[in-house]
Amino acid sequence: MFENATKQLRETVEAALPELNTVVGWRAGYDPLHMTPVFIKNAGDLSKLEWSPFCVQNLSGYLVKDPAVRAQDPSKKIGICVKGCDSRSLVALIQEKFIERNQIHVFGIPCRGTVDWRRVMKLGPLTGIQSARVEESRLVVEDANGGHTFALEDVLARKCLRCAHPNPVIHDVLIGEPVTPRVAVENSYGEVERMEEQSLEDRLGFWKKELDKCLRCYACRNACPLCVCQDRCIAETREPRWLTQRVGTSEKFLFHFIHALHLAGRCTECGECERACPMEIPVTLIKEKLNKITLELMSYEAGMDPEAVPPLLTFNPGETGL
Amino acid sequence: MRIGVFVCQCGTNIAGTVDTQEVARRAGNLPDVAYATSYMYTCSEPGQQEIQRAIREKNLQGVVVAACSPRMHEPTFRRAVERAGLNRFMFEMANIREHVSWINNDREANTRKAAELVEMAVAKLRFNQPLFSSQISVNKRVMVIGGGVAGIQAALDCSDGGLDVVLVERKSSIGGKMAQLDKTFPTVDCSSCILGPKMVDVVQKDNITLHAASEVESISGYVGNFTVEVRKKATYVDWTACTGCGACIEKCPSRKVPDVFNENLANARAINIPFPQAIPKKATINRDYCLHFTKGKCGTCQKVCPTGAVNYEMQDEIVTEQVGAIIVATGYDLFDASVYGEYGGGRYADVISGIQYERILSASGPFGGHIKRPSDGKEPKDIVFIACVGSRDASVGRPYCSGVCCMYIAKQAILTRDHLPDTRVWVFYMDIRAPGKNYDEFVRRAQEEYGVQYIRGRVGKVYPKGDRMVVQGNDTLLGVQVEVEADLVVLATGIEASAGARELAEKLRISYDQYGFYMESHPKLRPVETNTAGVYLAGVCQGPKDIPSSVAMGSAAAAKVQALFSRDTIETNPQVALVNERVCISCGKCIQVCPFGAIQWKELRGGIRKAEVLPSVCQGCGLCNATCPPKAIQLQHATDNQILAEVNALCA
Amino acid sequence: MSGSNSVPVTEQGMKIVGFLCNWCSYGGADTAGVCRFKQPTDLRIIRIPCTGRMDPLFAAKSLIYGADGVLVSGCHPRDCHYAVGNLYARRRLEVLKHFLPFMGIDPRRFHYTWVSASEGQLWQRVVTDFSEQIHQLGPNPGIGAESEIFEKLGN
Amino acid sequence: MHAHNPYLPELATIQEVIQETHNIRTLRVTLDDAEKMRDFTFRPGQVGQLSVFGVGESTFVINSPPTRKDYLQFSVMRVGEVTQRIHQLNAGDQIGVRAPLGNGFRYEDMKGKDILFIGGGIGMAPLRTLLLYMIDNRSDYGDITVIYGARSPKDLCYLYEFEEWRAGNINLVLTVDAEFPGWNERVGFVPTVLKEEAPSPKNRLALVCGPPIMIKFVLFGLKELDFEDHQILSTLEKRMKCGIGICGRCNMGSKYVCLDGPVFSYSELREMVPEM
Amino acid sequence: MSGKAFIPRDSLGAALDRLSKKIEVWVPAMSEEGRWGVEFLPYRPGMRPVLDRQSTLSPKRVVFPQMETLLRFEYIKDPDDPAKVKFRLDDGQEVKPQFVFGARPCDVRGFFTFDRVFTEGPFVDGYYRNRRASTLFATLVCGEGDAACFCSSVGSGPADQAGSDLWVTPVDGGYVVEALSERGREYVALLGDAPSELQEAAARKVQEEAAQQQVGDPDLVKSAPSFRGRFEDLDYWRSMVSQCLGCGVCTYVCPTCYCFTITDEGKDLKGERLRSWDSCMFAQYTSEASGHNPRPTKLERYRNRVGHKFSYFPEKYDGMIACCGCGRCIRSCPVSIDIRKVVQELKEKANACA
Repeated sequence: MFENATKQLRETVEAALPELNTVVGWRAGYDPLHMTPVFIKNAGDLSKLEWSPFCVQNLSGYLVKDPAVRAQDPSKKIGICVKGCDSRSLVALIQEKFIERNQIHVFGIPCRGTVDWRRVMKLGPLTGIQSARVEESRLVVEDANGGHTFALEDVLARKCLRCAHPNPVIHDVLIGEPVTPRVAVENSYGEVERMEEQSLEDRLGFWKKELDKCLRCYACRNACPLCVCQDRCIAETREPRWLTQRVGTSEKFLFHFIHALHLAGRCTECGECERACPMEIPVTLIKEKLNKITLELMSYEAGMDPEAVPPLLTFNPGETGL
Repeated sequence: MRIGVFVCQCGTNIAGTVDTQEVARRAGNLPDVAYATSYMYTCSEPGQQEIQRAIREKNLQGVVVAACSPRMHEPTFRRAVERAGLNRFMFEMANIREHVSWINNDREANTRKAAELVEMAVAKLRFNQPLFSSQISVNKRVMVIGGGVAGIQAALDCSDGGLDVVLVERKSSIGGKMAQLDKTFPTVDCSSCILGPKMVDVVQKDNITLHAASEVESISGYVGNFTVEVRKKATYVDWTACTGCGACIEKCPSRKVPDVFNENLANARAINIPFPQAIPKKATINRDYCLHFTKGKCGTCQKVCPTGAVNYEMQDEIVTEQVGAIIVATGYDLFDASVYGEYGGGRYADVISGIQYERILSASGPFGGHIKRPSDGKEPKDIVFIACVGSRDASVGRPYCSGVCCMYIAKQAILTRDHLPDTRVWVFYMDIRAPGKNYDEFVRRAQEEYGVQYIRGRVGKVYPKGDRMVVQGNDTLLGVQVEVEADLVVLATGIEASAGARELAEKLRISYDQYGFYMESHPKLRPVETNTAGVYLAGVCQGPKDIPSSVAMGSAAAAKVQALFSRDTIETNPQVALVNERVCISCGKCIQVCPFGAIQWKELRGGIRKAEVLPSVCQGCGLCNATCPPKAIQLQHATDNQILAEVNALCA
Repeated sequence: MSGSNSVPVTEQGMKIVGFLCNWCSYGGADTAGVCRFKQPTDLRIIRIPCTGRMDPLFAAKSLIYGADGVLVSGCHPRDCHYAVGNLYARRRLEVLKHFLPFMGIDPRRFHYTWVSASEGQLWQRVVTDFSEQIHQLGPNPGIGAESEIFEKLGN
Repeated sequence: MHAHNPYLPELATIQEVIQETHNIRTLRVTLDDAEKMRDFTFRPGQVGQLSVFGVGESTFVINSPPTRKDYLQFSVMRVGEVTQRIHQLNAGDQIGVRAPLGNGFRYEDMKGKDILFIGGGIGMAPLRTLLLYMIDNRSDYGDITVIYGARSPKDLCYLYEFEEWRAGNINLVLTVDAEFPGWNERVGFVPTVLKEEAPSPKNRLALVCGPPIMIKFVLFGLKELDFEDHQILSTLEKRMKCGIGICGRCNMGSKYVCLDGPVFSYSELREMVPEM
Repeated sequence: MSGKAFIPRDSLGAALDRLSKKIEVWVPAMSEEGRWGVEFLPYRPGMRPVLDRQSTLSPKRVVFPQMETLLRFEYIKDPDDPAKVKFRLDDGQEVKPQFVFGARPCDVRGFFTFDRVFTEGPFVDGYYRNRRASTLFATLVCGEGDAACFCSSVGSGPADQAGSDLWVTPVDGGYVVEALSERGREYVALLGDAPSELQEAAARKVQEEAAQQQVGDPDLVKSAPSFRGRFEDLDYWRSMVSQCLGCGVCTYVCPTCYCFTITDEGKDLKGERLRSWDSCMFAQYTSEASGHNPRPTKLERYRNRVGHKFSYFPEKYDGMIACCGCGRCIRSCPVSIDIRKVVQELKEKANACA
């Protein structure tokens, strides 16, 4: 079912390509379960472009992170393919003036969910994967031992199972029909709520165990489209020196506090931090909690309105609820 | 670094409950501490000399004094270490008196706490850097915003001191509220007689530039170097040509224009000079009523003007003024009495406000100084004054006392009895506030000499009965209900912040209180300064006050400006934010949050821009520092590393 | 405090870090001192120019590294020496307060409040109440300095 | 492990601190272990890692010559955290030293040759070592010309030694970027002064050290004067940690500046990957 | 002692229990139930080793921990004069014997890169050398290669015994263990009884099959010499690594990446000098105090990483490649960058240009 979508994406991009300098999209990766970002510069590259539930990466970061994708020809725009969640990162970046809306051309793709390859492998076992495709609500993988079928619900990424915004919030062109959201935002924090029901000690134990695995490889940070400090991140600097090189749980806690609090009121829950983590630490959950807080305290949802001011960069003198 | 620690005994103030010897001993065990001692009175002259001797003999590079609050003696010790050759920022204080010895008697716990506070101070000091002030040049022109009596006084004082002054007035004439007054308390001298000469002085001074009918559009820059854009509103009369002859006014066919100066008790013309003593005495067209503008068919004034000054095509003009300091004297507005529906203000013609009565009393007022009531022009036989209308009443959001009403009621009552000795006067009041020189005597005169009836109590209701008004209230002293029939009711409306005060405050980046009055730097010790360097306050814009206080404040603000301008340069406070351009990610969040507009973009080569702090504007709050994600902007002397050092000294 | 002191924490009192703005609350604490209003001895005050300077991470760092409590105090809203610093701080600190328990840190160990320079008595109450609360909670169990794997390697 | 642990610094004591310029200080240190101090041998151009315990280590060239063994000298420019702390140290304070590290100049091969030193700013430090060594063995070398430049006279190091250098039969050419009251030497950028001096490349080695921009133009100048690549030597600077060719960061291709350098000939540099 | 043992599958736990009483044992185990990833963890009774897939993290940290203390320092103050301070340094290291059970040939091969750098001079890193010398490897004959594996491309293979002390061959019903070194031999008997001939034969068959396997394109190594020619071809590097996020996953999971940093941590009068993993993919790694960075962006950094592994290292160490073909960098990369492709296309592009 995604052959058609890919075809439509290629055609749409092709039509817009003369006006664009580069289009950031996805192409096949090293095996059928993996896609990798691709930067389409001319029509000859179009055949690489793909769309499928394996297109997991949020590409918006490439527009702002050094060396950022920029139009060499100022009269042209940068094209970018986004899923619903990805588009919210774009909105946040526009809001913070890292991107100008009129300098990008957004190919929006309504999305029914992306596949978490680790969940597939866990259900496996799979060896020598030859093909993988999503058919309706099933994932079909062929490997050396033949075909395997998985229920899509069992292999979707965690963030997709609680997706409230499957349709791009901003787009210049929409590829495919809008999708009905799985849940409303208010109801998308089930996992956070389950954590909240635990005792303080259990939560501490949970995070100590999880965060202790952190390698501080900074994949979560670098994969985050809104972690705009990049090489200047205070997790690594000595001026100022927030963290040491100690491999201690406290250090890891503080690193994730820094990461999360810098995203408070900004995170769009694209889940890239969690997906990038080689140790499978549920780091997006931390930001989900912060988003739940800003939603409850300030009725703010990040990445929805390009004109809005992130809640921690402003104040309301009269607010007494706080 | 070689650090010296001096633990003050403060006589027994500290040593009484803290083992200062032990604190000093433990300090000696801290890294970089090369000298530690305890001293009887460190702030005394010999104490300071001891510090200076140690700096020289022990070759100290930083000093910690553990003593009283830094809010008390930090400047003292900074000067002391500076005299011994250290930079004054290579100094830290640990507060072991107010925060330790005075709040608990447990000697052991206190000693431990003091030692830890010293450890924190030492830890911070290890990250201190010498900081240096820089000099910025001062443009010795001053702008006064508001041409009421406070602004006029400030302008004249500055002018007398030889400064160039730019006076900006929103209305077409200066004079402010005082110009509308008939007489002033407690001397009962003629308001325009004492104010008029000052107004005339303003135009006669060569070094005062007056922009009337003008408003401040925008303000940028910082102390010593402000750039102010002033919007000169279109008056449709070329004031350089207008002689103020009044020919146009006489001939203007639009005659039903509310006379604002007379508080709408009379009519004016669409082209008008607000009052005979107006400065500048120039005509202004009111577009809302001028037939040329409303109907597009009159041109009388243009025809009759002997100097051809009328120009219907006139546009607003923006004038840019460069000044080094700004005095804000924007005055006040009066409370809208109609908020109290039960008093009937605004509903009944014979229920009027104090300022309206002031115009009625005035010889140049709508009735030529004859006391008549607005409804039918009859002389009132009974007049009731109601005090505290929009003052001392939290239910209308005005819990404060307006300070002048008791006095102007007394004045108006006295004047009433002077004009109409047979007229009876009642005053409903809550308390009499008359704390000024000769004020209480004045109120007593009203009561005792002039027979004014003071009734202590709130008025519940005012309603018409025939052609008179009935005032129903309590006499709380007698504990009885009172009803007074009156021909005229005067509501002593209180003072409120000027409309537009908040908007101007945002432009000036000064703060205001919940009522919109501007905030002074310190309510006792810095009453005319604001927290924005180079911006001063005068008059009622800061809070209710009477004429002498306003005038005094105008002079005080002028004196502050003179002091500021007495030097060619200003020394900046080095405890400001500083951007490390290599780390700045150009996100602009610091610019977004800075309450003072002290951060701006700096364009570098290649279209790159970085945040840049204007050290003379920065007030050192550190909000930018807390906001900056990569911590590229650091508040000097309270950097992340310095605060972290203190935190780490405690928890790590 | 490590090194010089070897008495167990409980006997030494609690480690409470205070972040006080220079203009209001530090002054308030001074006023309380001048008035000799008796207070517990657990609090160690760090003077900051304004609560606007207060990066919530300072509080987070303190608690993660074993502070038993963190108390932030500034000027009352609308009374900020810098006009609005505390209004930003209010949002940031409130978010932190809600966030801490999610990570397993007791939110009762963190408190922020507003005390003016004249409110010595209020300050006394704030310090007394908060210190009492921390004593009731006992020492902060903390996060633990080293990971298990690291310990295995014999460092 | 003590005996051979290359990460373990020797403790040394600062004997003297000289404030050279507003941001450069020279430390003269002696190793606390008298025997090690006596046996300490090194080559001009070799470096040492100075430790401020609790802050870290940083690399500096040993700029006293092996012929003068009363102390080891390091000139330290204040640029980062470690150098900031080193600047706070005083005579009598202890410091850690790991030295000698790196390759140094092959002065044996320079015997009988004319030498041209070209130094800019703090870049004079590594050259000073070799210069003093040559002064101490003056008869082994031919003409020695030193072109030393700085932004202003206040930025020149070793002012107090210039007389000694000149007395050692050194042709010392001093220059500053712009006119300065009381300055009687040359004015102009180092590459310009080089052009004016125009030393002959015949049987001569040029040793260049200074800021990258100066090196770049000096190289052009030397090529114009027909110096060949192998006649030009320079020292490289990279961020270093271990100083012993293990931690990985100071590589240019397969060469490690800490181990294979810091001294490289221009012909060697051209062979290396261009990653300055 | 036959030097061989058979561990029945259901007795693996018991065998490891016996082993762990004598020596610290590390096994690949699930860090969290229900997840995919596996890492080497200190064995505790009851722990279930996961031997059916490659570990996310290689056993690198067993020998080269993410952080270790190089030395401890202390400021000794003169009690009579706080200005007088002396230092005390201590570089003592305590190393316990360790046994890694369930490594794979690629994991073990990774240490060969370390050995060249850390132990072959001119300076010898005693911390590494001591730990290396006291660590044994019981290595699995590898049968579960996936699309990211390429051990054959770097001269190794699923049955590469180099560097292992014991050889563990999974057969029906259990594991045949065989000593490859003298120190390995000491532990064989502890693990189980001698295998039957049938079991030995089965093991031989598995080993032979594994040895036949070609995992990855053998041309990879031959592409490496083209590196220098492509060094300044920035378009090439851009086209290959524009999608790189600049994180350090690839280097942290890599069994051969050995780069580290040294930092001092102190409190009061005591402190430590620490050595901890660093990554050439981080900007701070080469960033100088002046702010200058010779490798300012991910392009230069990724290029250096490829160069180091496939060009600089072989140039310095007799043609040896600093890559063990484990494929972890590909598998863990959040954007699935494939280093094989980057290296292979060096040559293709170079040829195309020539």
